[in-house]
Amino acid sequence: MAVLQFREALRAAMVEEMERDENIFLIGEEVAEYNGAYKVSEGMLDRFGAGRVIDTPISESGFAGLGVGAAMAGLRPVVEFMTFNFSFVAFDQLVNNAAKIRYMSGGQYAVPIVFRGPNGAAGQLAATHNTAVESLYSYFPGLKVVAPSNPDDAKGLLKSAIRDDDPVIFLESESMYGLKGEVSDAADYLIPLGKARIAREGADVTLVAHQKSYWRALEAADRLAEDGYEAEVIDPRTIRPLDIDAIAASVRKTNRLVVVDESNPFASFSSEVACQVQERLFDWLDAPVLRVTAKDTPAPYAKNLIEYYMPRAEDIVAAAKKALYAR
Amino acid sequence: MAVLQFREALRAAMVEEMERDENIFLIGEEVAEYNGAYKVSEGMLDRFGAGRVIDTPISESGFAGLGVGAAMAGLRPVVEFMTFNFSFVAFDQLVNNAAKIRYMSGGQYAVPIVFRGPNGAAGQLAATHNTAVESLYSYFPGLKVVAPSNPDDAKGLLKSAIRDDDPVIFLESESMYGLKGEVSDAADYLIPLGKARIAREGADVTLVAHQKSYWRALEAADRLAEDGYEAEVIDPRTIRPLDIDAIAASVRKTNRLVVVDESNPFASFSSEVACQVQERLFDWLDAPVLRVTAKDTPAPYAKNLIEYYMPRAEDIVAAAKKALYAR
Amino acid sequence: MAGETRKQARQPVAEGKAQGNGISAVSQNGHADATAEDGASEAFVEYPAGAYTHEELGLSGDDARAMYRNMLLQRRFEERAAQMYGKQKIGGFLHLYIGQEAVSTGSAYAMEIGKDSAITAYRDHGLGLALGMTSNECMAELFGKVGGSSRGKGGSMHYFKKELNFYGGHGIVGGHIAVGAGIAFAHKYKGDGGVCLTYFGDGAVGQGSFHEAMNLAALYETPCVFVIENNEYAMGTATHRAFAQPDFYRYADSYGMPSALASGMDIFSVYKAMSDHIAMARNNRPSILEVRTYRYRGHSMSDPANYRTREELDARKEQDPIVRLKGYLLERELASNEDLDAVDAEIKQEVMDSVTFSEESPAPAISEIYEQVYAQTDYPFLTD
Amino acid sequence: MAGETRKQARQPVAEGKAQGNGISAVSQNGHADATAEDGASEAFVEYPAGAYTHEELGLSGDDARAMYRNMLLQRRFEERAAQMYGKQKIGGFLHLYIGQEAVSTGSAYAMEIGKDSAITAYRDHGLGLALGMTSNECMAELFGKVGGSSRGKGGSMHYFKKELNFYGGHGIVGGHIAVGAGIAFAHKYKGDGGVCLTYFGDGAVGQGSFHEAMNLAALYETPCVFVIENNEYAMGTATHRAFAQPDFYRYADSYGMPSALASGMDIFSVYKAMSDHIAMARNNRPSILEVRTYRYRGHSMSDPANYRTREELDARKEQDPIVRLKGYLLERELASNEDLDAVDAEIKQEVMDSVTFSEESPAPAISEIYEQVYAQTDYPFLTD
Ligand SMILES: Cc1ncc(C[n+]2csc(CCOP(=O)(O)OP(=O)(O)O)c2C)c(N)n1
Ligand SMILES: Cc1ncc(C[n+]2csc(CCOP(=O)(O)OP(=O)(O)O)c2C)c(N)n1
Ligand SMILES: [Mg+2]
Ligand SMILES: [Mg+2]
Repeated sequence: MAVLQFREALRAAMVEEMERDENIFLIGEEVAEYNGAYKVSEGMLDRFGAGRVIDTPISESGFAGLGVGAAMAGLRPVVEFMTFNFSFVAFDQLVNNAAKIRYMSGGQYAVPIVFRGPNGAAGQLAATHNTAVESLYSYFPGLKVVAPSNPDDAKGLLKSAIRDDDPVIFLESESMYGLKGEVSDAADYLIPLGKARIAREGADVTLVAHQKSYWRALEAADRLAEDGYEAEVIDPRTIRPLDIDAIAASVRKTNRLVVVDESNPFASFSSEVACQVQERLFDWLDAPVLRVTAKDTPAPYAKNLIEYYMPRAEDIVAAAKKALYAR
Repeated sequence: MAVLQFREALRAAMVEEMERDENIFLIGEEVAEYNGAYKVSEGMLDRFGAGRVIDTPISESGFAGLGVGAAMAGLRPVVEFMTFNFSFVAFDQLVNNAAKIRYMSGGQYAVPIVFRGPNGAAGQLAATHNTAVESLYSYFPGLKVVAPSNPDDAKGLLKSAIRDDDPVIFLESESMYGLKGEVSDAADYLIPLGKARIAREGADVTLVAHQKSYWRALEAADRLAEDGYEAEVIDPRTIRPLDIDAIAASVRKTNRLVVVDESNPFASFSSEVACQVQERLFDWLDAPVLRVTAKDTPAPYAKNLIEYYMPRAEDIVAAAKKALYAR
Repeated sequence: MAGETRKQARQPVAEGKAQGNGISAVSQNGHADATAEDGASEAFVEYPAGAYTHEELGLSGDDARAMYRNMLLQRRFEERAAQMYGKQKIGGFLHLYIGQEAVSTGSAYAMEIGKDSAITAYRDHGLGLALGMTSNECMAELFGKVGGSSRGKGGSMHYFKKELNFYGGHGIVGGHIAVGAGIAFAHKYKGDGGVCLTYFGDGAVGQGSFHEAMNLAALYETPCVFVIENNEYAMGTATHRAFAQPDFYRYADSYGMPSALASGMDIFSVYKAMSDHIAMARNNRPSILEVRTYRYRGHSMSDPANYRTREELDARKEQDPIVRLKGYLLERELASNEDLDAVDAEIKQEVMDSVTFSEESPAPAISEIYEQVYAQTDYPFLTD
Repeated sequence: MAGETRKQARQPVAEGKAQGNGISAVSQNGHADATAEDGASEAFVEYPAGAYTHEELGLSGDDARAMYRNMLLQRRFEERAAQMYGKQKIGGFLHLYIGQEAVSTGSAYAMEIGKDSAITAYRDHGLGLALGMTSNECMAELFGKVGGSSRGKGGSMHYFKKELNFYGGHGIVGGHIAVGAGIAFAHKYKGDGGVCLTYFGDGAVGQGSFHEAMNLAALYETPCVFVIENNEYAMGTATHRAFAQPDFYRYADSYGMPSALASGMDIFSVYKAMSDHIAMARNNRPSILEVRTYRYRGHSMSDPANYRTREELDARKEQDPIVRLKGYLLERELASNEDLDAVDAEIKQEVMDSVTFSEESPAPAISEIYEQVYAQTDYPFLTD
């Protein structure tokens, strides 16, 4: 086990996979000569050369489409969006081409491609640079959506995503790239997509949270423990397919669920978890499924506003207590 | 009251509004000389001239952005997408510019624009031409999303949408353009956005359904009545803001809810309704909120597959009976 | 290069210049002549109709006859498909390629099928058949049957054939152009010597994705030929109503690419132009080839095509590429009328057999809805 | 038109051609000279640095001094903002415009503020101040305070000022170009005689939305000037690494638009070019104006700018547009050193005052999160 930053874990995953399979290449804005806008790909140009670590113009739709074509033709592109906010100019490529070509071709063409980059808020960047995209992409059958919250998962899941024969939207976080954690250095460290991780056990209330929200949930769990409530924290890790079985097993134990997600609330990941859980576990729930999300507004710039805007540990504590009918 | 086709009702709304306010114009592919791909704008070029009924190249991102700029500058554009599937190449314009400029400018600039066109499936068009978009656009605060299911609502809601100072995504349906219905010819027929309509009263189970699904729900209600169950059918009409109060009032009466929607299921409108209802009415529900949606796959072409793929009356009946614990 | 015409910037248009048997590559619908009058652009190559003989191009009589058969198959196939659409055996949209067959066939003979790749938009029956898809799998796909090339999942707009390196069949205008650049990118990456031909309509040039793909292809020097099938209309919109500057081959300047103009009414023009452009692509020099062609039918089955006159249509039909090649074969005594009638009869039978095949092919099982969504075979779908 | 240079296609570049005091409009970073060597394009106009005097342009001494003040205000404002960023008074991204001030100021003096409109990308402080936004509202916006132009909702990338017809401040590269075309469209629709200036960086040319907007503007003959602020880099990517053909003014050919090249190092070049292009726009003739400029700072505060050499940066700083205008004012005795020092002192005070103003301006109330999302005042937000 080595202690790596999140970005280093991602890089390790890419480097290992690229050394294993020369059909893998990395393409995106500033990934090569600049060493990555957030230094995820630092050193990779030197290691693999300009033929496999490729800078692009600011043409997200163009290079996402190029990636889809290359994937259909047998390569395994890793396409970096500088942030996923910019994937919206390439939206059609992801949701129509990457997601549907296998189906429309009757299974003739696979699209083994990973689109990766930072997702969601990163402080005071205002409304266009703070969108959490997991709800949007997970709407589309044909895509898989992965959103790890620690370096170890990041490595194991990215390696699996790169090997996966389906298109994967792989969500990282600007403000988590520096986060350090133990990372397995097992030879072939693969974490399967679609499996949640129980991060903390507890019998009183279940918290489901990924990426930044996951850390807020852990914080909230600590605070709840001070008050005598044991929260079980589940990190779904993969949004699509969702490991609803793991969540359901936990809720069968706690009978209470709070979903934490920095997405906006409407028609989102949190709505989906609530919907599935109330359907499956109607008789097991002792309280409605509650959610803590970003506010139902665009993201503001001002420091005090954006801090209040995002899910905070105190909001999670409050929601959990509400679910527990505690004070 | 006149009997009009859905498309005629939409046209009447546009014509009346354009005669009232010369800042309104219609722009899109084939809207002028071709009289509309689906003949919604038939005759409007002759009536208003090429300055106000404007054909575009196939440049959805360009003309959507042009509309946003014109709206900021005081005009009131109605932008037609030939179908909303094609709005995905303009996604950024809708979700970043239209939705967020008011907020980012601290309220200085309004964006009074309507994006309208057919939504969702229209038979055997295969995967890229069958996407229901309400879940995606309603995710974004700053947008309003309207989805009428009959000609009368179409007229009253479109007139309101055009007069609204906020950006509105107005969803129609290819396969419903020919649908006929009584349409008010009141001088200024405005139906407020954000208000649901109770289409059929009943005390046993609530069905929430819009657009095509609404008609399937009515059909299902008839069949349920044959078996002695009275379904209350609610047409939300507006997706964002959602008239959750009307839905809640109904569920307080029936204690059972089935949401019908041709969207794919994950992180969708139906998830949202289920989530909100279980949260608000936890103690009122006698059964989990169930949903009937398109399948969790891309849309297939083959006739038998696409028919099975879409929500059918029999699926709704089955879900309602399940909610009723009937047989 | 036989018969080609190098133009100089600002060179005036010679009125009535000799162009084989008089059929111009130049549109009759508001386009400027290939040599732009307002002081144009890079030198570019024009491949006019009627300028080439099969011998000059190194083609045998057998080749010429095979090309004829190839074009005629597309024509007869689509005529029958239109009829089946009327009988509601086929659903959704049906976009016919009739009139444009020289583009697909000319390309198919210029490329190395299996080594090279091709990708196009939704008007894809012609290219699919030209590349070697069978009438059976094509017709059955329209019928939505398991015998179809995509097992009935894709329909008319989504033909794909992996063995032929045919990458579809795409319904979003402009959405597949960058995909084509990516396929070419893969050829270069793998060093397999292949090139990718990417076809799209004049309308697709309005999409920003066209320009992004051009720049990427030029920047990465990928082995691409971008073929603009300029049939003068995008649905009901004539090119000059959609473009401030509708001479598309000139757009290549912005990307430092070579470009050319070919006549889609003469298969030899297309063949020659494609051969030259493919040769450039093999040297990693991407290019634009604008082919001036024409579709005889409406945009799709529901389009009455009121935006053009009967006269315009009739005039273009007189330039029909199949009729032209037939005349050529007869004139050169490469085939007799009887030979050609026999070919037609044979093709008609083939197409009729494909209808029978499609009728008999089973509809997909309902469970197939959940197949081929993911490579993962145990994907946990949300079902009720 | 005084001092302009009409080029002919293929005319060779005159080596060492007279260009005022020797500062070329042409990039030193891999760009071809304005007259492309590979047989270029439409005739276009070049506005070299040093070719104009204020009198020739019809400007008074007062005008020239006001321009100087206007540029210097931007410079001092941003220097202070950078300092405040270091003190964490400002969050998020901060993109400085330092070095490019002649573009904003030259434009502001060529347009009719209030009648005409302007829209730009996220590097927007300079243009905002040039148009007449106050230091107070600009600084307070960076501080995220209610005294800010957007009440703290927008931050550095999202300056807007409706009274000035300043339409922002936009963060998605290329996303505002069509919006600019739409604003121009509205000017024409309303017949108010205004034009819209749309500014964006060289990087934005890589977006398809640029091309879509050009075609739409040209097709609808909207009163637009599209100003490409070519500062040679998009983040760390030099233009020649991102574009197969990096002479952006040549892209105008594809849309039948006029285009020109101006030097962003000389405010008179910009002023003259903008004046000419605005005049064309008033006649509903949209155009592209490429301005060759340079940013001295990194892309944003976190960028060490290792992709360029110290020498390159120093060379460009020697062409500083503020220093140049200062020299001009002194040389022409339009101002004394003391005058200019007084201006600097006054500006520094103004900027310092804006810091105080911003410190004292309250943070927005938490309830403001829900304000200005919708025009509808009783919108039923999802809250908990
Ligand atoms: C992005 C997008 N916008 C609109 C459409 C609807 N549409 C389908 S075909 C077509 C016209 C395309 O014309 P062209 O590219 O010239 O091809 P042709 O039909 O002439 O072969 C349009 C507007 C679409 N499929 N995709
Ligand atoms: C669609 C999109 N992609 C990527 C980015 C990230 N990004 C912000 S600025 C920038 C460089 C833009 O360069 P240029 O247009 O030349 O403007 P300059 O910064 O030089 O003023 C990039 C890549 C973005 N904001 N939007
Ligand atoms: Mg066409
Ligand atoms: Mg730049």
